[in-house]
Amino acid sequence: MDFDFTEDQQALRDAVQRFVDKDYAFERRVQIARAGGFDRAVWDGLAGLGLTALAVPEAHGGLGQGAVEAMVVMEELGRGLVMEPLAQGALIAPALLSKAPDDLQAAWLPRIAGGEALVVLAHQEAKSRYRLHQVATRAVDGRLSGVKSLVPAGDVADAFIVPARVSGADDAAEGIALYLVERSAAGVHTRPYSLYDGSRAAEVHFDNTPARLIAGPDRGLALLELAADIGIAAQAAEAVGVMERHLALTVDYLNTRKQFGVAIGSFQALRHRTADVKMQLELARSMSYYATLRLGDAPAVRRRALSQAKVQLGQAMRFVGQQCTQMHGGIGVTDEYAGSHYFKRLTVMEMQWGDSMHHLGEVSARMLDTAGVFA
Amino acid sequence: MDFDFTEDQQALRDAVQRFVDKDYAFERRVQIARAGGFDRAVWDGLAGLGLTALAVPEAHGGLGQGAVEAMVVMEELGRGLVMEPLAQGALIAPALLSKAPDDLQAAWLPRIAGGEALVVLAHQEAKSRYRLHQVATRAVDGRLSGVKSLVPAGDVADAFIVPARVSGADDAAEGIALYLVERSAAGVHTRPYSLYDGSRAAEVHFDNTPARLIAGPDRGLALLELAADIGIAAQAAEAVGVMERHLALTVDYLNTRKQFGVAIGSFQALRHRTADVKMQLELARSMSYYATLRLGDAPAVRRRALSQAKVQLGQAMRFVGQQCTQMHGGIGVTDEYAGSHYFKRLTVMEMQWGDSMHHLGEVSARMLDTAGVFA
Amino acid sequence: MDLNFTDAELAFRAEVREWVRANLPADIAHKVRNALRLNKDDLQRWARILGAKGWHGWAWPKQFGGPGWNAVQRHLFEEECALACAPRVVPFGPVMVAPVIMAFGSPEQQQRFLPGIMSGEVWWSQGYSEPGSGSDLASVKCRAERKGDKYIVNGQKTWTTLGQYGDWIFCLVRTSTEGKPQTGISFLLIDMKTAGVTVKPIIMLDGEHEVNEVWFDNVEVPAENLIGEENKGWTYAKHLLSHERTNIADVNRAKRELERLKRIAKAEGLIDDARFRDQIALCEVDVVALEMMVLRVLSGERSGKQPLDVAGLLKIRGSELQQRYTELMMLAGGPLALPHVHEAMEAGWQGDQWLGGAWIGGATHAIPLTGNYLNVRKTTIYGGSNEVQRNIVAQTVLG
Amino acid sequence: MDLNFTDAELAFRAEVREWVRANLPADIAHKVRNALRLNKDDLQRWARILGAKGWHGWAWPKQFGGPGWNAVQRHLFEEECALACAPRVVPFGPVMVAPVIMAFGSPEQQQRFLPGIMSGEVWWSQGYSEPGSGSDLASVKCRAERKGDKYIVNGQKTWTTLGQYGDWIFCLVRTSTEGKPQTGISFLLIDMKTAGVTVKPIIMLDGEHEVNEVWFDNVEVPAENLIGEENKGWTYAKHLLSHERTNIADVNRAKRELERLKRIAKAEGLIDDARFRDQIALCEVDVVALEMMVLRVLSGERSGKQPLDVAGLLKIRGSELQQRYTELMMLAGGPLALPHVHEAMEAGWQGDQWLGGAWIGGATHAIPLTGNYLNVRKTTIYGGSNEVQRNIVAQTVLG
Repeated sequence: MDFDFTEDQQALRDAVQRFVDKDYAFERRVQIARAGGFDRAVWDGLAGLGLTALAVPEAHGGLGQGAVEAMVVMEELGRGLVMEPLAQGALIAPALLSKAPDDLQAAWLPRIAGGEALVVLAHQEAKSRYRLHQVATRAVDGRLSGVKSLVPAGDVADAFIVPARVSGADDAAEGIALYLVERSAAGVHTRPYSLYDGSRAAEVHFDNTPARLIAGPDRGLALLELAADIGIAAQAAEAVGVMERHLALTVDYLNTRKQFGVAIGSFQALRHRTADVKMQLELARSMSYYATLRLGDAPAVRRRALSQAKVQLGQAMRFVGQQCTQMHGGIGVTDEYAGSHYFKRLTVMEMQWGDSMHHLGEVSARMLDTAGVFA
Repeated sequence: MDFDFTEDQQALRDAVQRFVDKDYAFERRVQIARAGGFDRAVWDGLAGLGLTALAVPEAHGGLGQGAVEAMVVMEELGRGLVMEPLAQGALIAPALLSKAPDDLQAAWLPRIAGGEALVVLAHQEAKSRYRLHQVATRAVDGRLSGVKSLVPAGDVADAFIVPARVSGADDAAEGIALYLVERSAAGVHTRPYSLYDGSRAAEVHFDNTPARLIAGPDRGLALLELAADIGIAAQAAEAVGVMERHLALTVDYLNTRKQFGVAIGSFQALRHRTADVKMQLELARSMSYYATLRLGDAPAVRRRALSQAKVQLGQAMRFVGQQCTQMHGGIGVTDEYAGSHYFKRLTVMEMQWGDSMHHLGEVSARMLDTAGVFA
Repeated sequence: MDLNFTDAELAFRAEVREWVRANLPADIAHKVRNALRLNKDDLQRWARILGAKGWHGWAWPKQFGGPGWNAVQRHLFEEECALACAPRVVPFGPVMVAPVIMAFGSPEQQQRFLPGIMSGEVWWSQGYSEPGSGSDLASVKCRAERKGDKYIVNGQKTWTTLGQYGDWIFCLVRTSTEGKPQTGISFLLIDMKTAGVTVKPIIMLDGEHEVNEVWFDNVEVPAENLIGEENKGWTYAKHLLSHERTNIADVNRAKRELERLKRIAKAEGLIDDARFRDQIALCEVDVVALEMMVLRVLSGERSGKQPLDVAGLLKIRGSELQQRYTELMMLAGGPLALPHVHEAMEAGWQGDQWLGGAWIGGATHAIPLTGNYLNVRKTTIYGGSNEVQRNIVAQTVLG
Repeated sequence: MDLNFTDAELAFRAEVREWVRANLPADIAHKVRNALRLNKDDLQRWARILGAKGWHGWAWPKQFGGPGWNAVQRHLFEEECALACAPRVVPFGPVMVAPVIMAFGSPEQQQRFLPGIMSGEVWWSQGYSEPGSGSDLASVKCRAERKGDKYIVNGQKTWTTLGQYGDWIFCLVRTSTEGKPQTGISFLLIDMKTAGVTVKPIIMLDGEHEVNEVWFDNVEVPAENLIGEENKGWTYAKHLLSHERTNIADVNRAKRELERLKRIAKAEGLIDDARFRDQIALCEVDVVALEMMVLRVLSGERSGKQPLDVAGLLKIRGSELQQRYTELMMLAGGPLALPHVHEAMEAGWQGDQWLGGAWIGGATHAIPLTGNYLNVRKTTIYGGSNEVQRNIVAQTVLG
């Protein structure tokens, strides 16, 4: 039982922090958002730091780092509201592709590590909400047809990892396989848009599109669930960074802004609310650690832990975002002010990978007689 | 649409208030609670004010007053934490007995009006929680066998109104009839105890006990539901009185008690919490009016409204009780201080006639497409 | 005590309902029902329709050309408009400045300004807040110096809602720096087309242009545009603020929006999800309780017997309820509510640039949900933040 | 970073577990498991059993006869005791006064007092709070006047938990009225059998006698019982307060009680009721998050690398969580939890005066639920109210 960071991990944190401070200041982020929410130079910069290689096995030119390093990185990216989909391209994609046939691994993992290839998961569908097993996209003879929504950077990604159904009804737990599809393949159409947090996503349409099998229906859903859990853990860390900075902005504001002749940070009602925000932040950080440290466990333990984490994080994101916004008064709800973008990021994140209500249902369904971290 | 009280109603309120102030001061109440929670002299005093006659039809020697007058009375009894079961004996019993055969009406209603007879509903069973249709007590050839729990003043009441099953499984909606049973009847055994609010209740055991039919299985459950709704409305009004006084005690305390050299009522965190308590009180009062004014409506409308009221009241009772207690600090959790008894009364009330979760389920099940008072 | 409306009140309601349904343009109602973007034309068209009927100033007494309705009638009118999906009347003219002109304006000012407000022709804006003033409205810095028969105005106002469409603006200006901050404030009406008036947009967090900064650079205002006496403006402003809060609970809108929430939950297959349905049921209870509180206030206002001083409670509860149901709508929309497509907020948007329909999965209900959620964060901040409201409520309870 | 305990830690845990299970009397565990009334004998029996093993002062360093465990070991010991349903050790001796005596007492005092604390023979009480002091502990009024080799103590202490059993009491007393309130306070150990000491019960809202008033009427205390220097008592008290909060989150108990909540929900047929089950699930998440926060603190304490100053957060969260699960247990009990039968809180109560069994429907689990709920209202008030804790947290965040 040990929650200290190693010196290497601290150095990694410092490096990412420096990059974010220098190359992702708020004004720069505004430009990137206006230009569509994805910037290739930023991606190259992240790759230059070695972040795209982080989770790629050393055998394929990566750094073979673990979940704790990923957590450190995501916290810092969160602090800077970095929109480029690093968790997708550098954590989820390598984790899934490491389970692919050797030739696929050899073809893609080195390019992911080097930052040349951006591969993202394309799993959301119009009717699926947060149900991973709800898959209407069909695979027939290795060719896919269907529509995936909200695919991160979907119109600039080089390839997609696509859950598609080889058998069964749209909501059957069985019959889901994972495929790799190149964006340049026949029958792929994309249409980009921004999300409310400024990040870039796309509808991706497959029309009898040729695809390579990553994992058959015997383990497709299990891998998809693993991907979602990696996503939740990464997002938890990211959210901690977002919330920590949102609180810091708020503290600055409360100690600066004067009303009725005094700094509003002297009003006890706001002081107590600040304490409550700090509480949510520290609970969230605790659960971010928990999510990360449970990622390698057996699926039943892992899934329960990750849902517990998302419930706590979801509550924290909503409370911290709303209260930090409220404590700013009018300025907090303007586009011009950085704080509102932290709030929007938290708002969007709560609805990614399942909202608090969804995961409360998961926790409820997976509850044991015992309780606690080692239940 | 009119929420003013008439002069008569105001006079009634004043009379009850005077009685409570004079004959039910806190010290007196402590004595009554120590002596078991029911005082015959108090009951006679309430009868002397005409309160036991309030809801009895004029034809049977009563005052034939309506739900608004009952609300006014219950608010004032709540303010004084009166434990004697007036809602049971003077509101529910007359309402149910008015539906009984003529000879039963003639035998009991005048005595209820005059305060000579205390008749209470004995419906709670060990397995029923808040489900009115869960009735294990059986009626065979007009003789009852079974156990009822938590019967208000059950060992001093003169008679009981008892839901008993003539057919069907214990949880069947059909097959429930209402009977009148005298406490002196063969096979009746009672065992009294106090509830946590100091009031008196009892287990009541029926062993092949002779009973008179009030209403057959064609309308037994419907009448029981009506009784529960009368109980909820009366309790809502009572709770408003309890909460109003609990808030008043708290305001006194906050403005008197000094800490760090100033009255603690000057601390903004406590001021805002006081505002939140006031909010809950006024929402509760609004829903108390609503409950009372919907009592005469068709069952579907009435039941939905009363469940809505209980959800709001339940939340209010919990919040007001807990926060007023907290704001008092240590003194608030001592037996010696009146405030703790207001808290305990609120705690017990939330679990009578169905708690907030139970009634939220009812509201959810009865929800319409439209919303609001006139939905 | 009686929960039901009288026959006369019911007849009044039926008359209003019939008229609103016959006269509210369907295209405008469609936008309101689906929370799409309303433009100036939408708002002004409806204002003129109301004006032609004499109802744009529905709370006005007869002597100034209003219908002379009592509190209950006004509530019924507002409810019918809300449930029929009429836009909220832009309040700055008929609800905010008009009562001040009626109470404190000269007969000439009343004749000059009130008809244009009632008819819906003249669009008024509010010039109260200033940068840094927040809930401390008396800290007015915008100066007006008397020079002959004119005031020369210099300074800045902010958070001016829909000021980009404004013809006139009523302003609190500082005419004296002596004494307490409240004593040197005057109430001035300013033609926004005057030289030196500049309106600059403030873009809100939902990406919409709803509020503005208004700058005054040596703006010349005829002295006849001063309401009442110089340096007495704070008195008039307080009068206005008391009017501003009458309908602050906005419970009629809550009723309409709760219906919308249920429609969305149905479309998303959530209406039978016990967990989500419970949250709707809790809102349902909150709406009934709030409506009952509003009705108690109306009843007390009408009879004068039990006046209830609960404006602060209504503001707090109404705004928090609005935020909650808007949040639930967004959560119901789920992932489909996340894309931000500015033009999709326009009615009739066909989404032709999208693959497969006007919105992901054809779920057009999801289009405005996140934007709506972000937008209403302001409601616990403006009009006296909920923190200030709690201060006020605590004052009435604790002294 | 590693969530798992080391092999050495696991071995330590196993050793503790085996010992506790072998030595904790079953009758005592039964009472704790079912939240029944513990008497003096129960508490002192367990204290002596721990004392005989040298674990009654489980947090003591080796030099004073303790086991010298690190923060993680102490936590594991506390967890094993809690999960095995051992009573909480009465903290006033081993956890509160002992560290003060170790840090500031003379060698003579250490030799005189520490063995009796470790062995569990001598029962200590706390004399900090006074009537009216509340969270303002420095407002000490209880006087101690030096007369020769004695102090003469006059005044009153209150909220003295389990003081009715006390042999000794450690007190903050006022020895000077000069300067700031904090500077005239001394730390005095008083034999409660001394003439002039009177203990009066305070009955709490659950009807139980748990706390007391302690009165001092010209009580003669040998000067050798003064800890450290006269007028330096506040320094020692702060040291004590920092120790008091180590286990304040009480998360181990929360884990045990959540299991009890699930047992009760099962017995009441509520465990599969989605609405109630969701509330348990929310508690479940809260427990994990709180436990992780506690583990973070322990890890930081052990390594000294990332000390976390979150005592206030732990106190707030721990107490609110305790109130919530206790509330849920009461709600699960429902109507059956409402009767208040004082003698039913005794283990082995047969309920012979009842019809049909020991409790309504045989639901003996319901007996203590409302009493438990009422009892824990104190936890957000004592030990520095949660309002004071929020002040402290805000100070660290906002300055």
